[in-house]
Amino acid sequence: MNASLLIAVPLLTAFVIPLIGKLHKKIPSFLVLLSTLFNIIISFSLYGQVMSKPIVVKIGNWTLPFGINLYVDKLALISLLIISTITFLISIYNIRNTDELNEIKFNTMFLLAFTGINGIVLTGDVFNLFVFIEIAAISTYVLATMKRKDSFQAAFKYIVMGSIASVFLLIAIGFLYSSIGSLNMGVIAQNAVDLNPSLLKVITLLLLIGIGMEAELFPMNLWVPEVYSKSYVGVTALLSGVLSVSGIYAMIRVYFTLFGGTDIYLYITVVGIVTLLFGEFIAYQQENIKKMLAYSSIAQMGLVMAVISLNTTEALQAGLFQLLNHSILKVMLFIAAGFMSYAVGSNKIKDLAGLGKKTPVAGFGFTLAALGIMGVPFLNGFVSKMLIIQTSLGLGRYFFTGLILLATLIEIAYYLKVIQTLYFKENAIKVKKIMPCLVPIGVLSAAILYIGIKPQIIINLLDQVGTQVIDNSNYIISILGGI
Amino acid sequence: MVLILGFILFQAFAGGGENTISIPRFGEVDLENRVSEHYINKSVNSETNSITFSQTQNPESGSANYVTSIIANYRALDTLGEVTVLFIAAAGLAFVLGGNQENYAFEDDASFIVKTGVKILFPLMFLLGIYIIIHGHLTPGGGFQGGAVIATAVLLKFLAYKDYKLNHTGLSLLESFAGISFLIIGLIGLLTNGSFLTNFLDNGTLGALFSAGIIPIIYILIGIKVGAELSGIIGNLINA
Amino acid sequence: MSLSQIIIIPIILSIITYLITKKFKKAGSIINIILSGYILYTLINFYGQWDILNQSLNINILGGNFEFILNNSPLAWLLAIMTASSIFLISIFTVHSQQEEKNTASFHMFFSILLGSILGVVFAGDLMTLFIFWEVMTYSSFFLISAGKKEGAKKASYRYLILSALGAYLMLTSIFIIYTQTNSLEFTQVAEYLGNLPTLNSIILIIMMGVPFLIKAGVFPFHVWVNGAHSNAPKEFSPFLSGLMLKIGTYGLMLLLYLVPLYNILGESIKFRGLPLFNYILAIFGGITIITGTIFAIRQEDVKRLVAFSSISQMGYIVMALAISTPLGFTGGLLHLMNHMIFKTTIFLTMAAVIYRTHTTKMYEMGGLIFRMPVTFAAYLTAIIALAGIPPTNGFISKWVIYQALIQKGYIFLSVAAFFGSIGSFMYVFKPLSTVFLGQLKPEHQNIKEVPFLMQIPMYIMMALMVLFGVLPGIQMNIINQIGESLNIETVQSTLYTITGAYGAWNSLVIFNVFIGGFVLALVIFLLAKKSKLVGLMDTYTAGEYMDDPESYHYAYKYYRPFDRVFDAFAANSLTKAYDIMAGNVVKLGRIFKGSFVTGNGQTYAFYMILLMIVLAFAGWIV
Amino acid sequence: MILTTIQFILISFAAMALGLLFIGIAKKTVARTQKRIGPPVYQPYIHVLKLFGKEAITHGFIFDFGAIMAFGGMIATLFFVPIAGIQLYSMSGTLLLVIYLMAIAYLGMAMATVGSGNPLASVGISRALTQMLGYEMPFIVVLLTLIYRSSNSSILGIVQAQQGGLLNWNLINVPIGTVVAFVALLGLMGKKPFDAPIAPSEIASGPVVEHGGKYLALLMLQHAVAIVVETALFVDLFLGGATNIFIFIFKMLIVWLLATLIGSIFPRFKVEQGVLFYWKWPLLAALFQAVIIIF
Amino acid sequence: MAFLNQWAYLGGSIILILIGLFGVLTRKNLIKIVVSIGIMDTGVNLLLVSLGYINNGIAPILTQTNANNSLNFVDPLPQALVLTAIVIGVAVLALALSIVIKIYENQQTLQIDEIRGLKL
Repeated sequence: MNASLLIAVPLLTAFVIPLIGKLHKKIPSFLVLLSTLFNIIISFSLYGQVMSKPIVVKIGNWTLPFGINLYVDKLALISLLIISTITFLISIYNIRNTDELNEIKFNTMFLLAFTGINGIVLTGDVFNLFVFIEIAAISTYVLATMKRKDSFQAAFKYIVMGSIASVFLLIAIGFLYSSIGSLNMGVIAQNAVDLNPSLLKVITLLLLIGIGMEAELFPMNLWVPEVYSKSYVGVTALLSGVLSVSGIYAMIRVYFTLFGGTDIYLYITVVGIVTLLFGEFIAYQQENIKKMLAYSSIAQMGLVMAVISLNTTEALQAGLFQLLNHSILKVMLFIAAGFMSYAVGSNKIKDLAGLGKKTPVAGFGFTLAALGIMGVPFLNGFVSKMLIIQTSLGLGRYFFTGLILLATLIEIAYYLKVIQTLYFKENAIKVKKIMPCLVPIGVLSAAILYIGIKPQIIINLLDQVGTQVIDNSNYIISILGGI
Repeated sequence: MVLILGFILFQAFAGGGENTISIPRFGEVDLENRVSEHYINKSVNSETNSITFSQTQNPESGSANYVTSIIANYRALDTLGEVTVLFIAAAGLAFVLGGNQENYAFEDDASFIVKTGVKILFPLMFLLGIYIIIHGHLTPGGGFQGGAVIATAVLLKFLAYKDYKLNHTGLSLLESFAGISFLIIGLIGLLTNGSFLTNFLDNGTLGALFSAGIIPIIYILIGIKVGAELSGIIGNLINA
Repeated sequence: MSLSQIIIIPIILSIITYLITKKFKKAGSIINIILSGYILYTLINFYGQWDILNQSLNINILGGNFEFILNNSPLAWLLAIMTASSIFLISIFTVHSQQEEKNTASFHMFFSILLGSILGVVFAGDLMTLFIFWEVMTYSSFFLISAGKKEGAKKASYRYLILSALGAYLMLTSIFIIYTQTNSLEFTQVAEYLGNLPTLNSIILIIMMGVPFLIKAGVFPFHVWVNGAHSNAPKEFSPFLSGLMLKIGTYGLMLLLYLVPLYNILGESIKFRGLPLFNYILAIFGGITIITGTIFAIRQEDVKRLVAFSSISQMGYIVMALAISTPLGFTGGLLHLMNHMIFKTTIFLTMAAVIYRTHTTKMYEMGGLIFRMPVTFAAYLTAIIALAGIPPTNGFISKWVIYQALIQKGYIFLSVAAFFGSIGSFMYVFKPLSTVFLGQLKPEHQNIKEVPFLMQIPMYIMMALMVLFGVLPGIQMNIINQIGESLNIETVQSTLYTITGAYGAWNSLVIFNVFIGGFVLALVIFLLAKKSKLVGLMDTYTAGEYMDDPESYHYAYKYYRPFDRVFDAFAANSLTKAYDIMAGNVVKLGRIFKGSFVTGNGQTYAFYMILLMIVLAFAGWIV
Repeated sequence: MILTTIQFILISFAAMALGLLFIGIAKKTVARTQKRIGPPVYQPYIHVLKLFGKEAITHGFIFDFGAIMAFGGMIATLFFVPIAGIQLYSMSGTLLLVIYLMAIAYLGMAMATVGSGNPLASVGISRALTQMLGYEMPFIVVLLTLIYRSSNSSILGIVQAQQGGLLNWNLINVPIGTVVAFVALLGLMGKKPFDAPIAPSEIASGPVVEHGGKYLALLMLQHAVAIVVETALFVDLFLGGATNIFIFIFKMLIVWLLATLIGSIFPRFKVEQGVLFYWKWPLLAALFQAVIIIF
Repeated sequence: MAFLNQWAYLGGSIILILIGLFGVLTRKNLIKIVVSIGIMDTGVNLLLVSLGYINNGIAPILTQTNANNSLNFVDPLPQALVLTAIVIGVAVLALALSIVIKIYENQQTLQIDEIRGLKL
């Protein structure tokens, strides 16, 4: 199958929805479901091919590096799989729970955001990357306002920051083009080493700001808590579990592929660690569960970036594993939490008391995911934590490790509070009767346990990914042919 | 603060030592080491050869307007994305403003002169827009510009009549239709030449109206889409 | 069954237990009884097959270069037996006592997980296995503790888990530091590696590894979680928590002290009276633990808190004895470890029985229960005699050996601490005896009955064990000597009923005879005298006053007020405060972050974006 | 076997007799110091016999059990304290044992009294235990010092270590320890100023408030034996014991009289005062002594 | 003059960006913030175009008059990019404006510091 379908089909569906969406109330949701499913299938069909050598898809059949190309290597494939699977699950959740929203508009936007995210992962062209980032961003701007009421203020902040970021991104792209004379990532990667250092630094910083927006790095992530807490659960899950994945992917592409030879990783390490501590410390004293989760996911992003920026194969492996776990666990947490807070009609943690018994499925899901994040053995979080610590200690980064462990300790602290509230406290808030969101939670729990007990496959896969990503000559060669 | 930032940005232009690539001085760009040279010579896939207006047969991406050839053909995916963005904007705007009570339209109609002027101007501008769209591959302009002109014409209507309404459902159907057909063209390219958004039609003579393969079609679609979306946006902003 | 099976089966079975128990309340207890009984049986078959029984359990984890390595050593076997047996007894106890509980199902599930994980911990053949099962154990016990009814349960378990996690991470760090050097985590290789390191580094590594064990054992700086957890845990879990969980901590300590022979590693470091300073400090910590535990235990009004603090002080003995790491110290520590498990489990069980009937843990709300619950009383009496270290029960023997060890080396402070603890134990064990079982019976307890027979069975067994080991300590000495051999420590010579200490030998048979003799003599004299007539408890000397309500006539509240007055200042500022302050600082820091960055103003956010770029740019020029 | 039993019984009765005699002597002495005539020396025997004759009341089985346990435990203790070198049961390492065996007696007494359900008794017991924690600390430190010194934890061994003249007595070699031990002995025997537990005027002589008839008799006998045990212990440990029974008893008597006299002239400590007193000077002194001996 | 000639466009465009940024950071009126964003976009577009300029080059369109590819055309690619960029900018602006309208409806003011949820 052709990788370009991964963009074309969701887009087509998105255009179709307004046409036939009026026919029946649930059609839009099901269309979303179908197209995401389709994406999963395509991605899997690409698997064997990618494992042998990266796929390069020329758009418009122009010889590279003149036309735009899509590029699917192992990293991209993994990200695609994560993205489409998670989105699929979220959309399953949406089928039942979007009643208070405008179905057609919501699903269109949802799907467009999905398209944009896929594009971010797929594209092999800097300006095209910018375009897709904008698609994702703008559609999420709209999604952020889905809950009406207060969400507008949050969305406005998001827009302001986002447009500044995109301006920076554009400047960087302009500089790149005018200095190197091409927009193709391969060519840029080839010549980036020879860039005049001050220019290189400016460009990398601009890109850090521009893409850090998506990757939720501090302080570009200050919009996150408000948007997350004010917007609809499905959207939050999408932002936290999927958009962030693409953000990290873009970061990796830019900093490992484009500027692979250069030495700019210290920036990201520092930013990542700051993000981590920032997130954990604030999350520790949140009473609003959604905000808590938001800050926690900020922290996770920081952790991932910090680990990845250690710039070794193992580091990439560990970081990506953490990313995978993060997207699984966070989505589960957001779905469960959103479900419960919808059931009691409040976001306050103390109002969720005793829900572990009243809404067993959601309670179980939340607990399992929280335990996973805490790193309980035989759950997936444990493995990635092991890998991270092993890597950072192996590189002799003792202080770094200490900070990470401190952060994890705080994390454990505040998740425990919630779990205790869920199971061992009581209060008299009456619970709405709603159908439990069984499927997503079931699938995700299965994933958590499976990865936790048999992480073998994933670890090997990520190992290959790491080796492939770590030197960008692979990329250059596969784009421009042997040099 | 901002000035410091500016200082940093200017660092980018600091000429580096030799054998380091840096931004060329203004106006001294050398197309030799840029991809656009190939666009100009239309020698991306084929060999470099001299191209002359209205003589060269079937050049690659046969539009006389290089920008158009780039937008609608070499980098069609960008354009697709761009159209999508616009679509999102229109739909999103309609959604965001949806269901608000206040009406920002004027209290009463404009003066007689304006109305008459609009009566005359509207069709002309509409026509001009269509012209720009259709000649996108020959003359400056194209789908976006033409669409914008059309939207302006619609805006004139709004200026003139206080209770002028657009048929938003129709517009959105139009948008969707245009978008879908754009994609379908791309997919046809995928099916015929095995690559998304391929120019699968004959390019004809450089400079002829009916030439340049799918470029005019795409541009017309874009024109429709942009016109519909922009006017939709205007309509929504004025009175949703 | 193989080693790996007895570890995995309970963990797998737990889910089934949960589901079934949701339906039938009693099922969980029965399943656990059968399971632990069968495991007990299997373990008994493992006796003697040391080091033959090495297995590895291939749950691939941590990048395939890891597998669980399990190994059967006498020490592990002993602790496994203790675990299985106490779970067996407690499960028998729960058949009735869990009836009116709400979350019985989860209780049994986690109990069975706990069984598996503890077996995993003790049979672990390398650090990673140890660590993983350690974590499982921590979390499952966390859930068990916080299932307690009281409000304090949440806070207690919270504190417990945070401390444990802290320890776990220290351990993890050291594990990986070691792992990156030696690509194996087998105890022997680790010991070898640590031996070759410079002393300081190895000490640091060992401390990092040891902290979690100290935390679990509730030793001095980390004892803050113990009382809360024990007193607030479900009444059936407290016995296990105190009887075994604490011992698992000491098991880890033993690994460090003997299997990774700290003694050799620190051979050339600073010594205090022939003992490496490190060990001595550890022993000092043990001493402090004893004293603190005792003083706080005497103060308590809540019976479970009281026993919890007494557990703390008893753990102090064990750690102290082990830290001295002479043959006598080792033996004494292990003996006390076993005995403490026995009598502390009994005490908590009896208390659980009392709570089961009276539904209160405040001592001044009970009284005179001896006439209503005689069996419970008898069990409690035996247990406290053992705890206070009075012959002819097992408690005295272990203490005697520990004293021998102390005197032999002449550690004055430690001895003072030890004796303070043992004499203080008279005070605090007598308090429940007199206020719960003796004294005036409360009107509302007029018509309560003895606990059902199933709940008495464990008490009977425990009583029998206490007297048996009191008379024939050789049974325990046998396995202890095997452990000593396996850890190549020279063993203390002993027969079935004698133990030879440093100065003088112990002969429990003689003592038993004499004791019986004296008792018989007294009995004879008593019986020869004139028969006495029975009167009620209210019919006593009141200096001419008329007393009609038992409430005001029961001396229970603030039993040792004069003594407590001495230590009020000491008790006022306990270590717990310090930990709470630490937690508070985290919140403060969070507030600072939030206040300075999350202003809610979009422009400020944008400002920070620009700021970041500028800062990084200048950092780039500077660096 | 039979022989052993007979010896057992004889020794115990001898000890009771001796103890009662000591009590009588003490009463006489105190009376004399207070310018009274005082009861005849044989008064305690009469008391005991009379009490056995009287009818008593009981408060349930724990009341009986406690009394028996108290007496039996004290008898058992007796057999591990060599009196004039006579020790029926040969066993090393008895010193620590004795301390704990005495505890049995006290525990029994405590149970009996608290079992009576009289708050005064409970108060007495709580005081007694509190005070116990007071005096045992210095006492035991001294004992440890002795054990460490004569590297033998059996009383006989310590006695043998002191044979051969006055200069080998621990009285000379461990002077501070001796003094401390004596002060501790006062508390051990419940003499003033450490008799808060049985303060007759405050709590109606606390523990024994409910006891009458044979119970009181048993407790008196227990007290008598306890006196013998404690004084004998002191003699053994510090005054070098004796081979001759009479010399031994003489030494015991001296110790006993000394204690009595001191007791008869001091007012009573409050409980925590007593405890703090013990932990202040005696404990420090004992530790000091121990440091001297060990290093 | 040469200096001006060289820096007018690049410098000017960057200064334009900075002005927009300054506006975004300091203005208290939502509409003004949106306008400043617009200014930033314009600046960037100008920058891009000017990066593609060639001295006395001609517009990249083949016509009857200049009908050969060997002529000195300016770089067409940046112009294409700018076209895209403009459209995206327009989209964002429109969206931002609509949100501002909604905020105004809910709060009846445009001043940031009077709006709950924008300034805490």
